[in-house]
Amino acid sequence: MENTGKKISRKTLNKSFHHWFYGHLTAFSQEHMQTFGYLTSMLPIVEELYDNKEDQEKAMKTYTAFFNTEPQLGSIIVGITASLEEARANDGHVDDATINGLRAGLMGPIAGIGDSLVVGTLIPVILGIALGMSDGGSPLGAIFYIIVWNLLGYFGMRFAYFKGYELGDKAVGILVGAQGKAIRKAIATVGGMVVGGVAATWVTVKTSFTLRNGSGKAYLVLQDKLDSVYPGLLTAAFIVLCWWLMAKKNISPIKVMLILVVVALIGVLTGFFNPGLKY
Amino acid sequence: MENTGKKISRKTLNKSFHHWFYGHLTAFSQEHMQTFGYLTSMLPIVEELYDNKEDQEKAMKTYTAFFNTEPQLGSIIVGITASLEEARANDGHVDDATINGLRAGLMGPIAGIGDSLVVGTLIPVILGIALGMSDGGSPLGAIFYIIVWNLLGYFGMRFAYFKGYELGDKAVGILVGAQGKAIRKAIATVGGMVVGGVAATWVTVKTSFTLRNGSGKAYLVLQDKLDSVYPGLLTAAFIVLCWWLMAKKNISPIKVMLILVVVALIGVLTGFFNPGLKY
Amino acid sequence: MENTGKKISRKTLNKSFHHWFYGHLTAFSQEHMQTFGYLTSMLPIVEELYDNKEDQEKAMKTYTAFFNTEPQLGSIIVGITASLEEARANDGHVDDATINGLRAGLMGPIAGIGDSLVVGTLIPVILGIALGMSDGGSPLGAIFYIIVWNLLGYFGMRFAYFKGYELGDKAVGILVGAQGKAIRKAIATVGGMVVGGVAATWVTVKTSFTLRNGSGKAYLVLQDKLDSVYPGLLTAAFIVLCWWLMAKKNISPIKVMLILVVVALIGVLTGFFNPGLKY
Amino acid sequence: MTISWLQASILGIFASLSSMPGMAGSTIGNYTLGRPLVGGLVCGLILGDLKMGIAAGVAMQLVYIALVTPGGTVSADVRAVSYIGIPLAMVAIHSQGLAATSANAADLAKSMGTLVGTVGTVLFYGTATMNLVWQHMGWRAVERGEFRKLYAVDWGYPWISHLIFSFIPTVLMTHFGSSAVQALKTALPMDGIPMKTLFTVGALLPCVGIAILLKQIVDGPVDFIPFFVGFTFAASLKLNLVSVTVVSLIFAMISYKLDMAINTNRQAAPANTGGTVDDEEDEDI
Amino acid sequence: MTISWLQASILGIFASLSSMPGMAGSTIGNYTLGRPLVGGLVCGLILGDLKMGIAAGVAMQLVYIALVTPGGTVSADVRAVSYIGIPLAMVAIHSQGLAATSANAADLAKSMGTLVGTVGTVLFYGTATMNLVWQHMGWRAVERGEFRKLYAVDWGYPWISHLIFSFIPTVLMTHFGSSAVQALKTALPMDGIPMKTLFTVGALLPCVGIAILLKQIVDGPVDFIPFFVGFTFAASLKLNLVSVTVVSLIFAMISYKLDMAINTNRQAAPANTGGTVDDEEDEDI
Amino acid sequence: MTISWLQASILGIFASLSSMPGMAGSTIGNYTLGRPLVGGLVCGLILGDLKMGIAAGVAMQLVYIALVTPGGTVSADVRAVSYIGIPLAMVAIHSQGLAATSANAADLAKSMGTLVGTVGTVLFYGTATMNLVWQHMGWRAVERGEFRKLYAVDWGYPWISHLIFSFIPTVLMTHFGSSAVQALKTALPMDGIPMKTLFTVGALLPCVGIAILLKQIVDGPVDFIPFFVGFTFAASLKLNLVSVTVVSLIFAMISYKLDMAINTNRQAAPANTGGTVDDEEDEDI
Ligand SMILES: OC[C@H]1O[C@H](O)[C@@H](O)[C@@H](O)[C@@H]1O
Ligand SMILES: OC[C@H]1O[C@H](O)[C@@H](O)[C@@H](O)[C@@H]1O
Ligand SMILES: OC[C@H]1O[C@H](O)[C@@H](O)[C@@H](O)[C@@H]1O
Repeated sequence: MENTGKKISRKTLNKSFHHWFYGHLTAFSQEHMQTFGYLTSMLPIVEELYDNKEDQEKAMKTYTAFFNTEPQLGSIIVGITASLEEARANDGHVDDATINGLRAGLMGPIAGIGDSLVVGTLIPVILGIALGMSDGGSPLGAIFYIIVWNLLGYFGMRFAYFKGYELGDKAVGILVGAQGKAIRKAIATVGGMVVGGVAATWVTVKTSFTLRNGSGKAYLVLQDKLDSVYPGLLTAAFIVLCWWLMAKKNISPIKVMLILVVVALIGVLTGFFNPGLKY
Repeated sequence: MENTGKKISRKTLNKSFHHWFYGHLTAFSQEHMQTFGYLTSMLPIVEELYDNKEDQEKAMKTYTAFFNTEPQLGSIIVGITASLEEARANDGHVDDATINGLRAGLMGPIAGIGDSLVVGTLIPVILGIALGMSDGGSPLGAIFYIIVWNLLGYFGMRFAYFKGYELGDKAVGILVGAQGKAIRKAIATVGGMVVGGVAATWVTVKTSFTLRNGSGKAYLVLQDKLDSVYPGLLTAAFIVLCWWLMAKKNISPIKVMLILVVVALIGVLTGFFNPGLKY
Repeated sequence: MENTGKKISRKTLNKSFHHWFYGHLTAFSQEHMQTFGYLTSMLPIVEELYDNKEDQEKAMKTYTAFFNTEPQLGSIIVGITASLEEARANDGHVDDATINGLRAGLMGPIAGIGDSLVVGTLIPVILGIALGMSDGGSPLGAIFYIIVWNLLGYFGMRFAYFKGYELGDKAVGILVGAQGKAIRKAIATVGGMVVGGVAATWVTVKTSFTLRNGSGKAYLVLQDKLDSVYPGLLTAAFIVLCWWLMAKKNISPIKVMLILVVVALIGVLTGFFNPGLKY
Repeated sequence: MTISWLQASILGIFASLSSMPGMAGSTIGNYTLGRPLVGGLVCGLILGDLKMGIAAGVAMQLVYIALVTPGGTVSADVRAVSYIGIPLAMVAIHSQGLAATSANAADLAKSMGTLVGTVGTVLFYGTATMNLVWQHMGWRAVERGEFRKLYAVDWGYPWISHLIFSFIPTVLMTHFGSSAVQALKTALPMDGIPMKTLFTVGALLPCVGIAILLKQIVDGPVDFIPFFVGFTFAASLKLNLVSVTVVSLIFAMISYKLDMAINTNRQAAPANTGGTVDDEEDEDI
Repeated sequence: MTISWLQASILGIFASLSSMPGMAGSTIGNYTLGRPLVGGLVCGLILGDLKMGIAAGVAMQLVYIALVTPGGTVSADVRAVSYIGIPLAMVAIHSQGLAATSANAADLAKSMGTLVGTVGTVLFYGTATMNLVWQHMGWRAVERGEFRKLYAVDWGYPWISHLIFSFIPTVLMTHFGSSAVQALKTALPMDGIPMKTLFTVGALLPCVGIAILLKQIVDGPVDFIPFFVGFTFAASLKLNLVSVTVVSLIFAMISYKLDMAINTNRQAAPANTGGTVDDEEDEDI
Repeated sequence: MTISWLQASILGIFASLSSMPGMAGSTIGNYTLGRPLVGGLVCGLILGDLKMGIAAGVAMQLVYIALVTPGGTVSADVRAVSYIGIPLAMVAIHSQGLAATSANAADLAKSMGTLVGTVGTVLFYGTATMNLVWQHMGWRAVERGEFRKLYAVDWGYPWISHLIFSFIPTVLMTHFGSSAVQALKTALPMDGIPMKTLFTVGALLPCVGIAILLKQIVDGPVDFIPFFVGFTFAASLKLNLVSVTVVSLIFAMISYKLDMAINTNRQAAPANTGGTVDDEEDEDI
């Protein structure tokens, strides 16, 4: 690897970004979630930076490690590695382990932030507004959502990618340095509160358990009692239960879901749950 | 206070629990709701832990602060302080302010939970079942209620008390650790906010002062004006007044109460206060 | 600014007070409610404290920021700044930002209290008594009101002003001490939040844009949609827009106002704005 | 059917045991004996007509099934409902010759319950107010270190309050019948000065309790801040106590981290005392 | 009864003094002369029928007794009520031969008051809008350091606004009677472009004032946070200003302790500058 | 209304594009085409009843509005909801003659959506599992340095997975399902155990999604605090999500400044480790 002042062309960066924009999840498996999306995204860059087949192979090997993050915000990671790869091509100071340490270190927090703030908040908010425009079967809302979200999504990802490329090493400083840690914790605070808000706003677990006297008047509506203790108590309890099963008892999400099916069935049979819907 | 590894005997704990079980509300007044119940409950413990009269007095002083919660569930708080008192007798790391901060911080939410779930839900449920057994004047329902509720009540409170004692032990570990002071301050924050909430929820001072025009329509309802400045203004003002009289003017609570009686009388005579009740 | 132990003379303070007493609202506009009253009130003080023209200009600049409060009770704020200005003339420890943070932090709550208690309660009470004296067209009531209210108003405001001046002195001690900077930042926090509250309470920008279906039923009320995104969105947006034009685009307030006039006209013509008033 | 002095006295004892602050502890007293269903059983046994007692108790229990008394706020007094209301209802039902379990009997019982239930709140406030006397004795005992006297204060003396506000009213009213209830209402009208003052004092007194608590928590003006923020959350935003506690946790967390930050710092600079943050300073703002 | 040009002119002067932003200061002007009760006295004296003036004033005062104008939000204009409404009411009562203190007279007065009260809000917005011109002159004076001109701006020039929006309308309307009021309403309909724009501008202008304040408080995006949190508390949670202030105190307390912690720290590590927290960094996030 | 082979095939293509791992990339695919609101528009266009499509989409969107799939954990499959559920719901609504925007139609749509949504998770796991085959081919290409083959692996071969797990099931179910739909209503009444359970599961499943999210954020009990404060703001105070976010910013700001203060401090006292604040401690409270 010679230090020849190589620079990735704008065209190639664009190509790399679009590969990521399109292909980050297309070949998803439970085993190697976004690895192939990452590989196809780095390929144009590696091909441009290294003429030598061997060097190419060495570079590509770096990106065969498991990768998964929230794809929208995650563009910044791809941008960062683009610039690190460029640096490696020039003087070789950056090595394999550094790049992968970085990827591994970033993909977790960025998945947490992205899933909470992009998929868990931004999209529901836009959808919420759009739903308000769909009264009487109007297509306005859907069109609004398609336009607004895709503009935000495309240009947001683009911005993140190129910001990552620009900042490169510096981005790492910001994201994982001393200040970075403080920023991530600050963002995690927002994430935590917003996810709490999302849970209270969009998730609703209610019991239909009611005691009636002889003349049919309800003298105990359990749901009201529970809400008078803490509004949304049942919802919060079920979420914490699921968290506990998965985080503390190491039960897989699939099994937790099956448990919920059983809980639902028992609840329905005992009259604890009753969606009360009609055709 | 010497560090002699003192431990409250099972017998004394039992005594303390039964004092609470029986006497939590017997000497109730609007001013010091459950304080005397608490004092009699802590007395056996304090007597066992401290031989020295002076130490006993110091310990008992802690429990002279206002206390009120839902008594059933509240047993857990008494249990916790039992174990904190034990820790204080041993090494003196736990102090007055911490114990009272904890009591203040816990009494609010536990009253909220207990009133809703024990008194507002559990009892009506058992009563509801019992009512169903009382058809045609059968004594079965009443007997059922007496047995089921008292078993649940007695053993539930017992369980809560001893659970609290256990938890207190763990709490002590945290409270006296390296971060102890920081945690104690954190507890004081919770205590302060909860007492504020308690004041706004349980205490209601309202004026009935109203100005009416010739045709009897009220054109100035003072209470509404005050609430538009700050909701609960009068309540907050009276509490701060009492605090100021006692803390800054060194007036004893008894005298403050007498002052309030005079204030009430004058207020009633001038039409400032009027509970507006009817038989 | 030299440290010469300057002190505002009693005569000048009196002058300053009377300027405020008379002129707080005379030049009122929707844009700069009481700012000019404040400026004329501070002018005698600034002229006495600083001989140097430059220093005068620097000092006066502080009071060009938007100001509005309930004028009677608000005298206290003017008194406080009088004494802060004095302190600034002496050692320069008090700065611009602190004075404005304080003014911003105080004007909100004092407006709330004053509007409710002075204008909403005290005046109606005196008026109520006066009305009772006006039976059969008697001038007694009106004369009673004129005398009582003006005495209360004049001496009350005077008291508030000089009380503020006194308090300010104490405040200065705190503001310039070792913890001064931390306190000033704390005041800025209050100031920021109160200004937010003031904006949401006093400023209301609403759109009347509505889409109706054939039968005249509104199926899209834009204002409701915007509020469901974030209550007060339009108000906040206009404020941020004005801030951006002035702070980032360096457009003078006058031009911003002209822009708003144009915006209003276009808005009215297009049906975006409609105050919807009637005689 | 008439109620003898003996029967009336037994009812009076049950009234003392079952009231809110009653002499049997809330579990056995207020929450068991105080419930009209149980009161019906007891009254039925005392007056010798179990079936009618139960039936009247059931009718009244339905009205008060969800009775909660948060913070000592008593909207209806169960001692009066169960041990004045039920007996009087039984007498009335009997004298009108209604069937014990008929709907008419139930309605009569319910209206009697409501009548005495509100009258009873006077008894509640009376008891609680008189207890102040014993509490006063208690404080002096605490001051002097005579702790054993606390047992008398908590378990003994309040019987005197109940003699006056539970036993005697119950005995008189059940023995002399509903005319006695009426007499009480005329003697102590709710819109008279004494009753108005009693209830106003009842509303003001909790301020003292809270203030005593504040005295322990508040040192300087800054310590009032959490109190007022909590007050605002509950009073202006109508947050309940559990929600207030949840919100307070984030401030507790911040306080903890802050103090840890200051701590470490102090350890790092033990010699540097001028201008450092310490607790005294915190509280002097 | 007719109103001469002289009488009308005196009424016009009182209208100028008593309006919201009036020329007599709010204590003497708006809150004294502006109250219909006082207006009745004044009008009675001017028109020579004290009793009728007071009676009409009393009637109108009852309607507007709790008038508050928070943040310059004027729902009814007292200059119009007191110095156009009362005189016109007196003329009408007189011409209909009603007794001064009769109920019919009072009703007539009230309806006249309501009519001109809302018309008057136009006068309020007119005055306030025209004052922008003098304020503009004021800002130029401030820029040039000609501070003495501020007195003219605050005390003198606004008379011109009042000449146009208080004096002339009052003179014309009281002299020519209620037909003139009607004429104004037809000339400037509330649903016409000019009035709509005037009121819309009135609603938009406070944004500039707040924005100027923000300019002084806000340096970077982070400084917007307290502003928006305060905004949210007031707009979404409907907290009033006092409550917002109370809640803000806990954040102020945290801010204070935080800065003290950072401070001490900085003193403890004076040499260690690389990577330490300092204000610049705080604000650059 | 029936669904032709052609219509069914177009639906199948959209199902392939919009599923989680879908062929249109997550921005355009899963997050746009996969949302039931957009699915409603598309199905409405394909089946020629735009209004009914949108109405059904809106009803289903409300159920799945907070759908997050962290780490590929899919609690409900949008391809099935949007491109099997909506078409079948439309057929059912049509055949029962319900008005497109009626409440009954919406409930019917929801039941159809929940039914296929949970069943559809099977399709997701099928697709992802089959992709292992192509990935296996990919690894061999990498080993051999034939990097260009990666494009086929990432962009091409997965179509085969979708042919089997998205296209074919969609085509078959929408084409043949229409006749079966009729039977559904009778076979599975809304007040029967299966439907009730299904809907209850639908309400419970989002808890899993949120919990998975929490697992990423929460390490110790203290990390639950922001979550519960946010929950309280939304549940007790009815703050909407934007307002919750605004309020959370001030806590984020405090957290940032706090961590920076702690940081600096740690640098200032590198040797002093006993009793210093560090993250481990923070999280162990
Ligand atoms: O609200 C807490 C608590 O307050 C008082 O002590 C009594 O009214 C109890 O019944 C109640 O449970
Ligand atoms: O609300 C504060 C203040 O705002 C404006 O200055 C006027 O409307 C005053 O009457 C009011 O007191
Ligand atoms: O959690 C990170 C990430 O994991 C997988 O890649 C998918 O489920 C994405 O939707 C998600 O954003």
